[in-house]
Amino acid sequence: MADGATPVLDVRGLKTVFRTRGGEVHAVNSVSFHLNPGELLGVVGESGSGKSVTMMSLIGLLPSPPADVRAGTVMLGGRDLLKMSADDLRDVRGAKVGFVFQDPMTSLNPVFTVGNQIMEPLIRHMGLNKKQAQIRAAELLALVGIPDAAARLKSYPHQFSGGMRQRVMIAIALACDPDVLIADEPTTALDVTIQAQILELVKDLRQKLGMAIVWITHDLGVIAGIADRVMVMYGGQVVEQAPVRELFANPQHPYTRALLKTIPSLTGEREARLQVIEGQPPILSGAPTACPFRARCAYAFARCEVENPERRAIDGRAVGQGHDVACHWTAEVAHA
Amino acid sequence: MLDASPKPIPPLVQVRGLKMYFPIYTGLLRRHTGDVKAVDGVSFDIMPGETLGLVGESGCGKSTVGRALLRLYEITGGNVVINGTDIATLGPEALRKARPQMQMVFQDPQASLNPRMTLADIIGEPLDEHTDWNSDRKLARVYELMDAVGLNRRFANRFPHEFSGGQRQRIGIARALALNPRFIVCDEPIAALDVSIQAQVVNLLEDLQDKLGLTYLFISHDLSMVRHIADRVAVMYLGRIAELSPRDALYARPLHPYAEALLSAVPEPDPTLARARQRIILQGDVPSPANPPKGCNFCTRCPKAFDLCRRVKPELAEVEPGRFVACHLFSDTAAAGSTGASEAKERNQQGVTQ
Amino acid sequence: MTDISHIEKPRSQWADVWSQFKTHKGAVAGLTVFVTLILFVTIGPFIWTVDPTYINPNAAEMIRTRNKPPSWQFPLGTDQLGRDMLARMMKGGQVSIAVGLVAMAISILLGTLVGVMAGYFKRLDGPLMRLTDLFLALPLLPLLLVMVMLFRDPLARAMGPEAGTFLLIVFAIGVTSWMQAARIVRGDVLALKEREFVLAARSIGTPSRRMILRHILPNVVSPIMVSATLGIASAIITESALSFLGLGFPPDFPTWGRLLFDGVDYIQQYPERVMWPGIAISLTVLSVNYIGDGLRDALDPRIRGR
Amino acid sequence: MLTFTIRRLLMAIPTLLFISLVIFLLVDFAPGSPMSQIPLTVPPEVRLKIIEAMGANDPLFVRYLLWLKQFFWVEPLVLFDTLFGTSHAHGMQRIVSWQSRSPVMDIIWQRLPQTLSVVGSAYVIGVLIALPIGIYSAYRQYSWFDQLGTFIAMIGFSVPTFFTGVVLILVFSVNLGWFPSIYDTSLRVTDWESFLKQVKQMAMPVAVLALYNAAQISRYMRSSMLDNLAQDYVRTARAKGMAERVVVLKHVLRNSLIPVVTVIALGIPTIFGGAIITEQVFKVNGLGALLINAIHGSDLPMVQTLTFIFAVLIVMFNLIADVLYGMLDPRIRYD
Amino acid sequence: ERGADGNVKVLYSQAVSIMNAYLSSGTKDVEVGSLVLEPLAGFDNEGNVIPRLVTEIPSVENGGISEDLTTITWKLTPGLLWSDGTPVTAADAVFSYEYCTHPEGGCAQAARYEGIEKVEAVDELTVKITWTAPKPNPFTAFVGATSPILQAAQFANCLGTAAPTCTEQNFKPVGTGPFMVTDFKVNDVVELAANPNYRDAAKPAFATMTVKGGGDAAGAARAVMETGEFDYAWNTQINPELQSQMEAGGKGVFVSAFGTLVERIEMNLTNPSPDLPEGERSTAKHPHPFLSDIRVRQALSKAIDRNLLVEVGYGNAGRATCNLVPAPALYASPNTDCIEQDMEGAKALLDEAGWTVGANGIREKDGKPLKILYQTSVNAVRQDFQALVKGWWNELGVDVELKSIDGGVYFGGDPGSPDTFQKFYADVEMYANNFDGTDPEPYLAQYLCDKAPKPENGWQGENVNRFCDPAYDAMVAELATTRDMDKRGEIAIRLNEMLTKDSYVIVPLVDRGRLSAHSNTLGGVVLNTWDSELWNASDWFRIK
Ligand SMILES: Nc1ncnc2c1ncn2[C@@H]1O[C@H](COP(=O)(O)OP(=O)(O)OP(=O)(O)O)[C@@H](O)[C@H]1O
Ligand SMILES: Nc1ncnc2c1ncn2[C@@H]1O[C@H](COP(=O)(O)OP(=O)(O)OP(=O)(O)O)[C@@H](O)[C@H]1O
Ligand SMILES: [Mg+2]
Ligand SMILES: [Mg+2]
Repeated sequence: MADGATPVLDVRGLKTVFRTRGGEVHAVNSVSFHLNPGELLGVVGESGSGKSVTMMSLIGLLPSPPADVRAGTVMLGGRDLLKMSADDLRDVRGAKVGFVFQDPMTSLNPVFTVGNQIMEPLIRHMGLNKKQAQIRAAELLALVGIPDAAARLKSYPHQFSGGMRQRVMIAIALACDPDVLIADEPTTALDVTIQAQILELVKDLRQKLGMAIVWITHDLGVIAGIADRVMVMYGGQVVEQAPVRELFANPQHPYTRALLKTIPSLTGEREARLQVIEGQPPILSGAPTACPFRARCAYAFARCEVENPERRAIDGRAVGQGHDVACHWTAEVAHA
Repeated sequence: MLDASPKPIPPLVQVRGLKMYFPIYTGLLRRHTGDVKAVDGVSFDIMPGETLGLVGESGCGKSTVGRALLRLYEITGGNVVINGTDIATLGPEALRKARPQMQMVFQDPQASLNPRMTLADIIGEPLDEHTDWNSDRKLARVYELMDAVGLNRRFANRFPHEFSGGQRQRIGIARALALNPRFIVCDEPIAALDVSIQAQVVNLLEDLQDKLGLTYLFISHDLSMVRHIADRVAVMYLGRIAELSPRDALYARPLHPYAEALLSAVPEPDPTLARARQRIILQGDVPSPANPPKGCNFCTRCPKAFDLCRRVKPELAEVEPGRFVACHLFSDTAAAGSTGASEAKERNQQGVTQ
Repeated sequence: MTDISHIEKPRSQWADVWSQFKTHKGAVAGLTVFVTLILFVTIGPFIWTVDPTYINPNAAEMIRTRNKPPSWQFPLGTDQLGRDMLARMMKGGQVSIAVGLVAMAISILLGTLVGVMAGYFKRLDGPLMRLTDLFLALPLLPLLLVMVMLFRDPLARAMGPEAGTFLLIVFAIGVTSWMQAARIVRGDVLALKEREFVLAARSIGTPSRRMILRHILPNVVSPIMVSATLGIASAIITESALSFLGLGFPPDFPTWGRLLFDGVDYIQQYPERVMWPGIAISLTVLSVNYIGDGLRDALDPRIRGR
Repeated sequence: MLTFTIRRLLMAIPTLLFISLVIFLLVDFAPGSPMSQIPLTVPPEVRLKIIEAMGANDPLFVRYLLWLKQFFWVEPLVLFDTLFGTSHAHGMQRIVSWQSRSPVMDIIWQRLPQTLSVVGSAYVIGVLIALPIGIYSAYRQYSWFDQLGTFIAMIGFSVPTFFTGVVLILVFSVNLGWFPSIYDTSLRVTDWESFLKQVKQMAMPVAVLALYNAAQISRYMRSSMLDNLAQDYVRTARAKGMAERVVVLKHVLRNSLIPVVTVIALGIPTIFGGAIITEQVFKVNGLGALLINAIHGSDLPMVQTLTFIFAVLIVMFNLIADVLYGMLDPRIRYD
Repeated sequence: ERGADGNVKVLYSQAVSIMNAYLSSGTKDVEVGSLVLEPLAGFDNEGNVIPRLVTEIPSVENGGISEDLTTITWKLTPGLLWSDGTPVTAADAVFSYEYCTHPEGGCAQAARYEGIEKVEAVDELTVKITWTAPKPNPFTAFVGATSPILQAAQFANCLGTAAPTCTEQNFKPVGTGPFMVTDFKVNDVVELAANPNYRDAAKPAFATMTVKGGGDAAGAARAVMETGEFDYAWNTQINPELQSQMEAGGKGVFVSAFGTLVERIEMNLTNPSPDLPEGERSTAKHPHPFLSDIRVRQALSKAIDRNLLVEVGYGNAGRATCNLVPAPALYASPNTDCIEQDMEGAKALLDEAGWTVGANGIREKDGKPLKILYQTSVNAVRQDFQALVKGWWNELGVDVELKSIDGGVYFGGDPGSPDTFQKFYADVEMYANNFDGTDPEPYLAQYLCDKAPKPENGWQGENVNRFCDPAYDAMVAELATTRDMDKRGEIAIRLNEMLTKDSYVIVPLVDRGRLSAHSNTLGGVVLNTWDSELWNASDWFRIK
């Protein structure tokens, strides 16, 4: 987490476009971020803001066509994932980068046993034989907190509850001790008690395994509970980035502010009305020439219409290291 | 029920001993060998204009309660009186006639809209069913409804997939409002939406309640949202109500151990507080509703369970004014609560009048 | 928002479907070919006014015009009795396309009806599926013979021999070919029935009839479309088999299937005689297939507009 | 699963009895008589005698009950006798064909080998070609391979076998002389040479039928693959770093095969139905030819027995398809 | 030398279902059966009776036939053996008679034994048949492939109802013919081997014979003429052009011969209108509205160009004819007046009959259009004929509707079906018929008044036109008792003309020959239309 440490994952200027019949959709626009060893980076943002697409672009999981990763570098362990051959990339997936997908219900193959699915990457990447893989798979399943793990290896996904399936997904992602774990809204579909179980589990695992994690969610409560650093996305771009306490204490971007206000609190005063962000999410067709949030922004002014704001550090440290934001208003008006 | 006023207004919705079993058939002759006891004896009232929150773990029977209330399922037992008519026993045609006063907003806005119908068709469908208006008048009403839920009239020709999740949920709400219902079951209307859109939908529901005097059953597992919208909250566990309390009382001091665990599991959107929070993490999995444990449903996971819990099923009883709990921890305090008795009496009365 | 006048009224869905359909290259090509074929068989006879059953009564003349290769006088040649192949192809196409379309429609209608009923009403499922088994097991030929025996004369009397035969044939083909569609549709309906929007419609009080029409049917068009495309091909071929059994149109009445069948006898001497009907049938099937593809996409609002 | 199977089997009995009755009524009701193939030179009195001797004049229900008894009691006994050398069925009347005056079952047994070898191998080959084609065209949807596949499948579907068969004969038998145009059913495969001969004579009928089968099944395979390729678990498999081969041929294929296998299973009864036209074109004389001949000759016992066996197979394979579905897809439980 | 030429392969487009001609009269069964089972005497290709198992043909001159024509005595060749080595005796012949005339046996050839009072074995080798009445043509029983001799020993237990259960016997009969069955696959293939006990030690030249069945005429012709897989193909009725093209290939030849098969149009003399109540349609109750007028019938006949029909449909295997009985010469009328097409004459006849051309070119009378329903069975040639005839009749101003019916239904005689040729629910219909052997008497007797199919007799009967002329009936009776051959010929010719030239009730079109194909390497083939086509298979040999 220290500033000087080399990040395990460093993404620069990532651009992903979908070619569709109705024209191009610029889902990810010049997204840059990094992930330090052992760190948990929370990613929040409206639905459709490009969180999932960004992460899937990193390791080439988007189907092409229609997706096209146009530009950027993704450095992992000194190599650029985007320039790798398909075969090399396959060696990275699952081994160096683990991925937990948004929907636990459909992300497991229904016709293979859970054990089989956990063993696959073990055999592929770690060169274990079947026996060893089985033992290891049982360990992993136990690790994610499924009781009687060895016996449950023979179960099929549909025999597990949603929470258990999500834990199986996590076990698969963890199988080869990856350097980076990308978890895409792993708890959105689950109810609070199970979500709580998984959050506990992740905390535990981080302590035990020390891996770096990217955690996508739109539940700010979850972010507050587990993230070290937060990245806020809007309209295919990173609009703000800061350590977690800093972000909650001192949100800069109008979208972040609005977002934080929308959450009803469990404690404290009960508002008469919830805050909302009025207006529609932006349509991501064409390369952005203006701030994507301008139409819904209470502070928007002329410049927002003509220029897409750059990310800019506001605490003196380099962009990406401390607190930075992409907003003309914070840059010009609020700090003028 | 909340305030003991001298002349109590009758509740709009009265549910007594609602049971919904999904039968399990096995064997050579498809004999009926068991039931999924999705809802197993649930009773509550909802006052006109009130919002009752219904929370609980996934699979505990929340949706089933909601659907059984509207007779989308043929219920196994108990009765449901809405605005004076017993929904559970109506014939098909009478039921159809009764539909307009009770409507539902569904859990998954995408799934509950027919992908091949336009917005105007979807919102207009109830009108087609229950009115003989001409198309202009229907269209006018559709536009009116769209205005009411904040959908641009230009969207009338669009298909569901062309909307964002929040907008889709608005379509669902507009459809539910079309016939001026008095009572709406909102089955997790916000679960599938992101935060800012959740807020929009909740605000909309509240506005409509103010304007039209609606009564809601608000099903959710988002406890902070329930706190925001509900007047009273029922906590369900495995087909039964564990606790039914006024909102503030519940959030301030949950009585049932399950309610307590549930509340503690809600993530706190404040990093400082979040780290300091002590969560009660429940162990084990939810038992199968086909084979619920003997005694208290919650005894297998309850941190405070004792011997009695594994033997005797606790009944829902009023332990404090307006607070009902089904837990042996409180049984001595409210051995035979007055409300429990009155409930029983009411049930009898209904039995007579029917 | 009081001023609604400038807001367009809900548009007809078909305009949307059409505009989407137009963007599907294969579908447009298919439609073009299909329309051309239709024009060929309907408008064609008005331009090329030769009688398809005309045989020169003068024996010497007739002998000279038998089995002619394509020429200016006979653009597609003549058959063994000196009948003009072009005229026969046009006349035959009218029948074949009509039989193909109508028989397919009947079989799809029946299949969909049975499939939807079986899938939607639990009580009907068992009986209807057994019925499907029964129809699959029934020997087709006796069934057709019985139908012809029972209905040919009454129909012919009621509607005239040609219309009667047409009705009988399309009905016979339809009644014996719906089973596949029924099975597929049933499977889809079973899944659809569990979808939430069906429940939503129930909560509004939609009765079963409208539930099926409005919510179930539009969502099973895709498998129906596939069966329909395949159905046209088999209907055209089956028609020729029927006339071969004497169950079809009067024997001098050309249809593509029969021209193909008759042509096979002459395949060695005059291969073009099988080519014309063969190409026509294949073109019809292919074009319908592509139209079906396009229509399926166009009918699906989720794909539309993308 | 076992109870499910047994229950379905029990339920199949009344169904099949009903089907047999319907078939019987239908075949009996159909116009045409066993006399149609007797030359017109035979005078009517003699015809009447012949019909009486066949028993074709008995009341309908007597004939039906007799058939039931023969099918469900006598024929199994005969089978038992031949297997174990006993003679329980001695003196009992078997189901006898009106055309050839010989036991229907014997003829069916005689026909089975050629039908199974020709139509059966055409089915197997059709499936074997169809699967890879379907898989690849789905994997490369809208590629030229896929387009070509669609084109050929549609042509294969729309061109009738009486045409393709004759074309093959003209090309390969008449012009090239590679294959015989007439199937020799008495050929016994005893050595390499006769095996080669067998392969040669099967080549053309099998090709014709396989094309037709492949056209259909490849369509099913393709659409099933397309459905599954878009599923989330495919992405999971890729995210695990699995090779494309594994992703497609293990994860996707296994799921896609579930519906296709049932389609294939449901198609198997049609093998026993034979391929009427192809059998005729190549003179294979399998069950298809037997049935059509019997129908033309109004050979009621033969038609009834063949059709009923066919019905049994349909009901059985329906069940097998369901059971297979349950076995292949762990999510489906029948109890 | 017997067995020297190896295997010969014969293709029948209809497959053989049984070897016993008594249980099936299907031509294919009778013919292939004749390779094994033989009658006492047969017919040669000119229709003469030739001895097979007997020493000579009985006649009045040689005393074999009694003067009063009531008995005929056959003398078996001494020393004849069955293929199993046992001797052939007169008892076998007697048994064969009993077999076929058993009341419950359903013998398909019972007609061959009609009018027999008794058959007795005078001694081991002498068979004597006694007729109930004088029999001018005694060559029905035991003559020709349709009444062969069965081995009494083999079929002893197969009498009456047991007949169909004798599968083994019916499939592999013991016979006296040149071949015996080694393997029999129903409706598929018959494998035969030379009979070791055949009476001519040098024959047959082939050691084995394969008779394959199935397919169609074109395929059969192709297998002989183009691919050379088979040596002989039966009934290769294909279009004349294809015939010549195949023949040009040089692998084989088509052979044809003419018998008595005549393709004809039959006129319905009763009203088939569907408006009549069921049970009265096509019955004598209602005469045909216009076909009962001979001028109409004659006009229809005149409009037909029979030579063209032959050219289109049969080529060398057909010839135009105006007669119902085209052969043998003794019985064939010289009448040829219909051969020439006479369109003008036909029109004149219709004009004369009061049928005037109406507005749309269709003739009418009393406001009723002249509309004909013309039915036949499904068959490519017949459909071409229908089209051609329709063209000519249209030219006359007659509206024609064509109908084709599946052969199984058309010829099936199912009284429940409206589409049988006997019911004749049409104005005119077309089919071909012939007679067995050389004597047309029973054939001509088909047109007696009481042989008309009607509801009372379950629509059975051969007089499908419902022709009824007392003079005709009287003359048939006369024929039955006439012994003098020339006189018989005269009467037969009269009868034939009464049906055709005089009344146009039957409009003969084409005298259809048999057309078969054999490869150039097969020698000794002589086509015979009076008996089995394979009648001289014992003489076939391989041309090296
Ligand atoms: N296959 C595709 N074709 C076209 N557009 C796509 C496709 N997949 C995603 N998009 C678009 O890319 C944008 C980003 O989507 P993404 O899934 O990354 O959102 P997200 O931030 O993960 O949202 P959520 O919170 O709902 O998961 C969206 O506008 C979406 O419409
Ligand atoms: N149609 C049905 N047949 C059989 N069992 C059913 C059916 N519908 C629901 N159940 C069972 O009833 C129980 C309660 O289901 P219900 O949908 O009411 O849960 P829920 O509380 O709404 O959960 P969630 O929060 O996941 O929506 C579950 O165990 C479920 O499996
Ligand atoms: Mg996402
Ligand atoms: Mg629910």
